[in-house]
Amino acid sequence: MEVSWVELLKLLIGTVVCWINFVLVDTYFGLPKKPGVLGAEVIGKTLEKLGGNINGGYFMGNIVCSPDASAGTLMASIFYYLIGFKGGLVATLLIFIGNRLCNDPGYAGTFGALSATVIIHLLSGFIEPKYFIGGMVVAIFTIQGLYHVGASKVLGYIGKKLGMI
Amino acid sequence: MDIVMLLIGVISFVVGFRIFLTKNKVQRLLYICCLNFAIAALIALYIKSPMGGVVAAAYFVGSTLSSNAIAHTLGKIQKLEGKE
Amino acid sequence: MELLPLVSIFCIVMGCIGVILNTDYLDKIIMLEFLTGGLIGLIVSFYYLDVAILTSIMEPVSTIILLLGSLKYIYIKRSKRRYSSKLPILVK
Amino acid sequence: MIFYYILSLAISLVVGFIIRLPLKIDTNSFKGNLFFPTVFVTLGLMAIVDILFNLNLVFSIIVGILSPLFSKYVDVIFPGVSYGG
Repeated sequence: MEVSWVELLKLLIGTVVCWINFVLVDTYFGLPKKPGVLGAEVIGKTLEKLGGNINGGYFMGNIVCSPDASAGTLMASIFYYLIGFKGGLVATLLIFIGNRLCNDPGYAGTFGALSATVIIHLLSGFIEPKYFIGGMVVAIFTIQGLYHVGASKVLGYIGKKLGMI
Repeated sequence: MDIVMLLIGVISFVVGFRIFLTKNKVQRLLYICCLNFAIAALIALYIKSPMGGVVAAAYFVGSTLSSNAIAHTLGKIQKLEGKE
Repeated sequence: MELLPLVSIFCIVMGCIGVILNTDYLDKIIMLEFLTGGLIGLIVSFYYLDVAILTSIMEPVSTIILLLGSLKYIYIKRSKRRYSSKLPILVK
Repeated sequence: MIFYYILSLAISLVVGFIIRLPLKIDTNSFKGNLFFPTVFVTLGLMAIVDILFNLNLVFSIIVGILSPLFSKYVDVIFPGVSYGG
């Protein structure tokens, strides 16, 4: 199979857009400030013991323990790929119910899903929604799968720079 | 098979090997979160129908709930061992 | 060549080996989680969508019951250790 | 077709103002207020109705009355759990 450079460029743009969207929405609604549930506190303290930042550890623990803006971005892109603009609105309702099942007020997930739907609809002339699904998986891989200590330091730096800690 | 599915497949293979090889429980939970994202995306790309979206959403919420329960039990056990 | 059955079979095989090799029970439950993700992917790849929805709804219930049992076990083992040799059971 | 979405949103906001939902937004509380679950529940239910059936005036009024009632009792339907003790 041949790889065209246009597809790689579209995938890179999708990755950057998804990363900026979910990190900014999650930081604005106060995920790095305090652990919402007891599991997030354990993950944050363990990452601090390994040499990372505790606020970035709270951020990563909150992503694991409840569907936040990262899950909202993934679900919005999946439903936009399958149904259309109405699918993004359905995804917002499903993410709200899922947030309430996991003991979370649910502000970050719904706003993340709605903003992702609007951004994908604005960019849908150039980039198909399929590339946003792949971009979201690559974006979550750079945070949760590559190198945990470095990722927690970067997230703590962003949270301190925005003044949300 | 296009570039997006190939990239997601490579990511899920890498994360699977890292789940098997690490020894820390907390880092295993973080890798499992990444694997759930990859499998939900693969399900939606494999079945190109609105029912596939419902399956992906149900799988994602269920696995997140289960991961939440495991992390909470880990915290309970650490608190109970640290008290004595 | 499709990619979802390949990833699912890989998850199932590695999960089985991990369940056998790990000795701590919390590690076993985490590896069982890893196996279940592959199992749901394998069900979906043969287009049994209703079975996949029902499995993914019923799976956290079984995990929560298993975790409650293990938590109760470690609590009893920690607090009632002194009475274990003097249980009021009729023995000869 | 976008007219019905706007009509349903306006009806839900007016009904929510009549049954006295609180105006202040508190981001770490489980109680609903005038804007937070109401807008998203209205848009999501209208999208589901639009996919399954067709939109008309009756569905728009029903969804507009139903969603502020859901928003008023949202902390009874999905209660938050406190891990104290």
